[in-house]
Amino acid sequence: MTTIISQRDLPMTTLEAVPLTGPVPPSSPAREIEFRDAVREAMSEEMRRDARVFLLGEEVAQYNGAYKVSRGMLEEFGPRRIIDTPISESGFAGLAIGAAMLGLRPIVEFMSWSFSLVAADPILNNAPKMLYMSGGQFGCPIVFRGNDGAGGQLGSTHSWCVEGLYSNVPGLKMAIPSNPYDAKGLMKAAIRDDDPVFFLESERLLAFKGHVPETEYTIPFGKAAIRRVGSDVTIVSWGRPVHFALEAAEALAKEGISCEVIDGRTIRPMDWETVFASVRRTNACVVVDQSWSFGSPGSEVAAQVSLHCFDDLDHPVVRVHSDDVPAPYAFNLEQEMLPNARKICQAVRTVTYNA
Amino acid sequence: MTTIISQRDLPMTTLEAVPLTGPVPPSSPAREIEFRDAVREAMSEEMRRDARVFLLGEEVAQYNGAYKVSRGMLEEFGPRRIIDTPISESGFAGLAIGAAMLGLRPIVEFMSWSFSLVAADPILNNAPKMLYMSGGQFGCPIVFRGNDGAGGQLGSTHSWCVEGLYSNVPGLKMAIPSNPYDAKGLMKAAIRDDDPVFFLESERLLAFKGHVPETEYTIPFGKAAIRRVGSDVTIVSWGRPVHFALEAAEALAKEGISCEVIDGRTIRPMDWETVFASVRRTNACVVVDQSWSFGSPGSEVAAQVSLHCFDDLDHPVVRVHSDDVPAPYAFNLEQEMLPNARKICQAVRTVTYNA
Amino acid sequence: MSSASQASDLASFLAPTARPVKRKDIPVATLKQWLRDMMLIREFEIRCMQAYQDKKIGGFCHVYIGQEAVAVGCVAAIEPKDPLVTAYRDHGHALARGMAPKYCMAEMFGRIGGCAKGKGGSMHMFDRANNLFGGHGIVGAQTPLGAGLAFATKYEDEVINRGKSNRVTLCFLGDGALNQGALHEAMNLAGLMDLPVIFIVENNGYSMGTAIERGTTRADRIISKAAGYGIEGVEMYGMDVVQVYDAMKDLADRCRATSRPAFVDMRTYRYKGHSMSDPRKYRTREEEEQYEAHDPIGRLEKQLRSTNQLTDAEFESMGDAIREEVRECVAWADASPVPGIEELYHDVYVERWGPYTGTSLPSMLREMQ
Amino acid sequence: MSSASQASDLASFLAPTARPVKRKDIPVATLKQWLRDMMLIREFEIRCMQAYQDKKIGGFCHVYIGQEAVAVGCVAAIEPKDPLVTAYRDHGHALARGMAPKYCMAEMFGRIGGCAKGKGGSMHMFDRANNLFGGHGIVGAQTPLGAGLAFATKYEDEVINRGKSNRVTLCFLGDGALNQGALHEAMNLAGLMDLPVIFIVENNGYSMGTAIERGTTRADRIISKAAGYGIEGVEMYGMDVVQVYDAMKDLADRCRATSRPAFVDMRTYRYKGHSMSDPRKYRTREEEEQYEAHDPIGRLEKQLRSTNQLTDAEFESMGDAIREEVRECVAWADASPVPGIEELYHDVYVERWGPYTGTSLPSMLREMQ
Ligand SMILES: Cc1ncc(C[n+]2csc(CCOP(=O)(O)OP(=O)(O)O)c2C)c(N)n1
Ligand SMILES: Cc1ncc(C[n+]2csc(CCOP(=O)(O)OP(=O)(O)O)c2C)c(N)n1
Ligand SMILES: [Mg+2]
Ligand SMILES: [Mg+2]
Repeated sequence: MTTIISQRDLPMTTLEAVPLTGPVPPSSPAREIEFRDAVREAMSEEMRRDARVFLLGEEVAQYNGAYKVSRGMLEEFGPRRIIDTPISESGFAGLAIGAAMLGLRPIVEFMSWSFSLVAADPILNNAPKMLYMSGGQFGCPIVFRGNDGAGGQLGSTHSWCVEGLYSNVPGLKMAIPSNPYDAKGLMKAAIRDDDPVFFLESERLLAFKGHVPETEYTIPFGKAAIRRVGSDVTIVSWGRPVHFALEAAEALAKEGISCEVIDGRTIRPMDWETVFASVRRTNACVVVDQSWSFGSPGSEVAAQVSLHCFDDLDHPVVRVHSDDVPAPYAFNLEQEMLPNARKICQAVRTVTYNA
Repeated sequence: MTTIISQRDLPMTTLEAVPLTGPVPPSSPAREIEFRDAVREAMSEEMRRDARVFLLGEEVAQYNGAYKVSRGMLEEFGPRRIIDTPISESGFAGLAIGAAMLGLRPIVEFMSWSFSLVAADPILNNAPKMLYMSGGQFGCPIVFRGNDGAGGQLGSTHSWCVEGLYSNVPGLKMAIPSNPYDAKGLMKAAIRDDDPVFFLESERLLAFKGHVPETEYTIPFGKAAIRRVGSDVTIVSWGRPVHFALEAAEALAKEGISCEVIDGRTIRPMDWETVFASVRRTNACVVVDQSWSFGSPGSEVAAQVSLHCFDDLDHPVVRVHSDDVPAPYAFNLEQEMLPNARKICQAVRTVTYNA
Repeated sequence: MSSASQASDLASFLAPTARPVKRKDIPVATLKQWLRDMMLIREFEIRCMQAYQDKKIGGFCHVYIGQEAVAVGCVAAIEPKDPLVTAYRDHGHALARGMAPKYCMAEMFGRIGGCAKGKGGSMHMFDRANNLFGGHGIVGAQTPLGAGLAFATKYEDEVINRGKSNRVTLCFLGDGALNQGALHEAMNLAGLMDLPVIFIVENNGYSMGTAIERGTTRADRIISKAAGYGIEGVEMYGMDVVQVYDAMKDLADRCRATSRPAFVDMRTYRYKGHSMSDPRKYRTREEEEQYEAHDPIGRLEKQLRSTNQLTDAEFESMGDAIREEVRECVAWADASPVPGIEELYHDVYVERWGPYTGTSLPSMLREMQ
Repeated sequence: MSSASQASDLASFLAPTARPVKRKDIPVATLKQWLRDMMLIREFEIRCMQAYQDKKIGGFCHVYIGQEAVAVGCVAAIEPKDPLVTAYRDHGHALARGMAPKYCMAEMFGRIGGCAKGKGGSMHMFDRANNLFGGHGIVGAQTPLGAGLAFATKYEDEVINRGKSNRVTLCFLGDGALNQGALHEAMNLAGLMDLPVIFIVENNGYSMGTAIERGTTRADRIISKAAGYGIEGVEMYGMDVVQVYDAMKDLADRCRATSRPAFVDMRTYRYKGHSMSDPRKYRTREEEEQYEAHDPIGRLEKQLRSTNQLTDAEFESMGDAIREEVRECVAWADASPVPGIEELYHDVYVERWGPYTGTSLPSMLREMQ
């Protein structure tokens, strides 16, 4: 039982990537790519850069991913780094966390974030708290990713917006990208991040195409993007509903209402400065958040804007959420439950009534 | 394969209690009782009334409960109704949900709500959604209960305020009582409720004594209590921090600031009417919520008050939460992290600056 | 079971125990009813697949084709009062349990006539009248529920009715669910508490694209997992409804009498993909054909015909009647209206105190305007 | 194992296999070191209990008294580079692994000198320098982590360093954790992926007040659970450090060489209550006394003395030195300052971009004033 030295004198996990040698893949000429391809590119590039990065999850290897996000990765990286798991979310999430503690940088795919509920303890009680509980000794550089929110009529068990639950927890970071460009840049940043990142993709966006440059880039966490500049109201959103907000803004422009649309991109951290600065100009705010309303990221934005822009608001902040009911299967009910452009228009009209 | 009839023509689970015969226990003469005794009285009375009610959880029977809430119940009700379980939260929560679907009315004790994370799927994906997914056929009359929030230096894994996560979910109800009287009345209402109820007790309050009448009563969900009448500011809280709010109100009274203190009692449903009516009189609001701030019940109250009392507020709503960090073990850090009277005073002074 | 090794081990995979079939004395009428039941399920799902292509059915749709003998044989082995719960591949169980096919179809069409008014969908079939406690979408989630149903039957008898428990619960799961912790907690609880529940693993060799031995240890003998909980395990041949019935009847009777759990490794095969979007690249057409030769419907049909208990004409008219019935049920489903928007807010809570309207936009805006 | 049945079955519970002890040729100095190590752990925890009564230690505190041979013997059987992870009853493992007792004590005192600056407490001991990947407070939570540590050692060797894996991971758990699904998922993964991890169940017969057979099926033979995952199970007598070392050395060497998991049913006993507040009403004093007769410290002491390898004087001075060391470590811990309030906001995130201040009151109010 020889004591070595105080563990606290040791540095944190080395931050440098472990370089790999190997062929550089040919760069793709077509640069309008799908969201799923953008996520894959980010993962693949980082895996080429850093041997510590690997991907595991159900059907990610031989099946090419249930949603084809990891298509072809097994071929390039082999079965030691693209790893099929049994249906054991709690087990493989915990396994990945253990591996991260030892210095690897796992990417864990949840086929759907809805299935992460069975892994709530490792992802919430271990990953985001390991650094703190160990007094800074063991970090947990890990990315959890997968489909979040309604797919299309998947019913109540399969349509979770887990941001409504998980964003409450300090120690984790959370990104909810709305387009391929962001998906790639944020995913690369997530993989390089030394903290656990929850990366929420919408199944409804996976086939959405957008420009992604060939040159390498990352997008820092906590920097929102202004998707549309406007003067009458600030619409704050992230992920899939950003598209509904833009659709609404387009429609409202015809009524003479000028909307500024902010895409939060990451909600932990949230870019409060950009949000507040916009509201201070527009004097009105609508929040669009696909999760249930009670105690959600949307409540947080409404509460913070109400606090920090108190003297600037001409009207209280109004929120558009999924209705406060379990997700129904029937097409018409699901459509009615989710945020959409119609509801956003209605909310904007309410807050700009006197504008 | 004979089709019987459309299941939808059948009535819901019968709502009537199944009466039991047996001796009526002698009524206790001392009516200042501890919080834990109040919870036990409620459970025992309901178990005498309704044979369908039973209690299960770790150490609830032979050990009399890790926190002695169920002391003596094994003796009275026997091992068929007071049931010790292995350390299998996911398993026994799911088992109880199955039993509720068949018509029983289980009370599930989580020794700590912190341990409910391993059971997140059954308690969030099954219990609150069964009625909806089955189109009204199978309800889930069940009570989940246990210690919530910081005990005393239990560290990060054992100090969850699960309301920060779970209150987001429709289909469940949630009570967070602050005193023995409420604990008893709300627990009896919870057991009689046909929906899943999350009942959050604070270990720090278990020994707290208060008046509980001998005569039977229940407290409906969704009715807040005004604990102190005041005119300068409305402090909204629930559970343990209500006591800090009252302490702060007492101190502030000496500075000439008059605080109204509202105890929400249940946060799903929340008694918005009482909250809004109070804020409309005081024109200022402070929310005190022990959970982490981001996307919490506290954000919801702040957002809703900001929305519904927009023209009444002289100052933005300010919130007091646990700090946005994992719960530390060290005594001084834990004290600093949690809401307390000092922080509430500071918040009240901020919002009543011009009052 | 990689496709190669599985194909070569076909016989041993499907017929794990060489136990002699002891054929209960089953009336011909019953055998014909089982044939009809299996044919109905198959026809029903063939039309589901079409309706899915036609976009009448949305979401995920997992068909049971190839496994029909399991649901039909197991349900025949129990009584209507016995609770049954299963996973998301649940049309077969719903129909075998007695749900009217039109309610089942309308549910998939997302119509008000569905068994859950269109709120549950393909993966979540519930039928209170027939003691079907749901199809469940989360892999493994139904296994503690199954233990709980058995617990409740026992509790009702012992605490409320003071009688001897005489219900047995069937809890179906896929082989993929073997790897979920929930099952293991459920088995331990069932073993400890002497719960009369039978965990029936419909071992079709794959969970999505993962052959069982790629995801599950001791794939050659999964009953070894039950042994760790002191639970009796039985391997069964799931492609013959009579054998399923025989073996399950024994087991169910035993569990009912002893109030002990059991575990079944029910060897079967799904002929189609995991769901509608699965191209089945993880196995060969050759492998599929070998299993198709074990087809439970063809098997029983052949048996009945070869013993002259079923004539060509009879079989043909049986098929015609079933096709007609399913056609009608599709028409009925299609004619059923979509649920009214107010249904969105019903069944969130038991409405003893009036309807629930939620806390989000509709009610918020309504108030404000 | 109700207290009655356990007491009578004592011999068979503790010595499950009658395998002959084959005593590796262990130098006397090593034996003495092990004796010292066990004595240090015991003395350390006796002082912890006092400090807890004095309210110097808060929260939960679970002492390891009676089980010392397990941690000391197991750690002796592996190399410093091998990862180790355990549950919340972790002081013994931390000290055996090489953590300076003063850091361990200061952690429990909630002081900045603690191994985690006072942020983790008794249940969460981490020691990077000594490859201790934590005590973990959630029952069973450390078991997938243990599989992950083994996965990482293997991955590092196979993918990054292209060498042969030569680390083995020890993952300790209590018998109560046998009933958590996480363990079963972890065992299946370890079995599937050939992970060099040894799950060591410190089977002390109780989880809190629940005797093992009241919570766990096949309590008489828990290695049957590992068999369901194709994992070798070994039963060991955990009250003799030499036997623990012997058996564990063999097993660890084998796992290291084969990169296969293993499972140990390590029979032991905790002399004290589950935590500081447990009156142990669920067992008899008589039962406790029988186990105390197996005391691992007394046993080794007696052995060394009876062979004249330890003199009275030597033993006394050993005890004195240890008592002095622990006294000093208590004094050191008590002299260590409480963490500064700024520590509350450190280590929430890796601070490459400066400190984190959170989103709640302090920063909110700071801004506003
Ligand atoms: C917890 C969880 N993880 C993942 C999924 C996604 N998923 C649905 S079905 C399935 C495969 C299940 O296979 P098996 O249990 O063998 O059933 P089968 O499809 O063969 O009937 C998976 C991975 C899920 N529904 N739940
Ligand atoms: C998931 C979970 N449930 C419950 C608890 C509370 N708890 C802490 S220790 C313990 C008993 C564990 O017994 P065992 O695993 O045998 O370990 P031992 O105390 O004997 O070392 C329980 C129930 C917990 N920490 N985590
Ligand atoms: Mg399968
Ligand atoms: Mg134990």
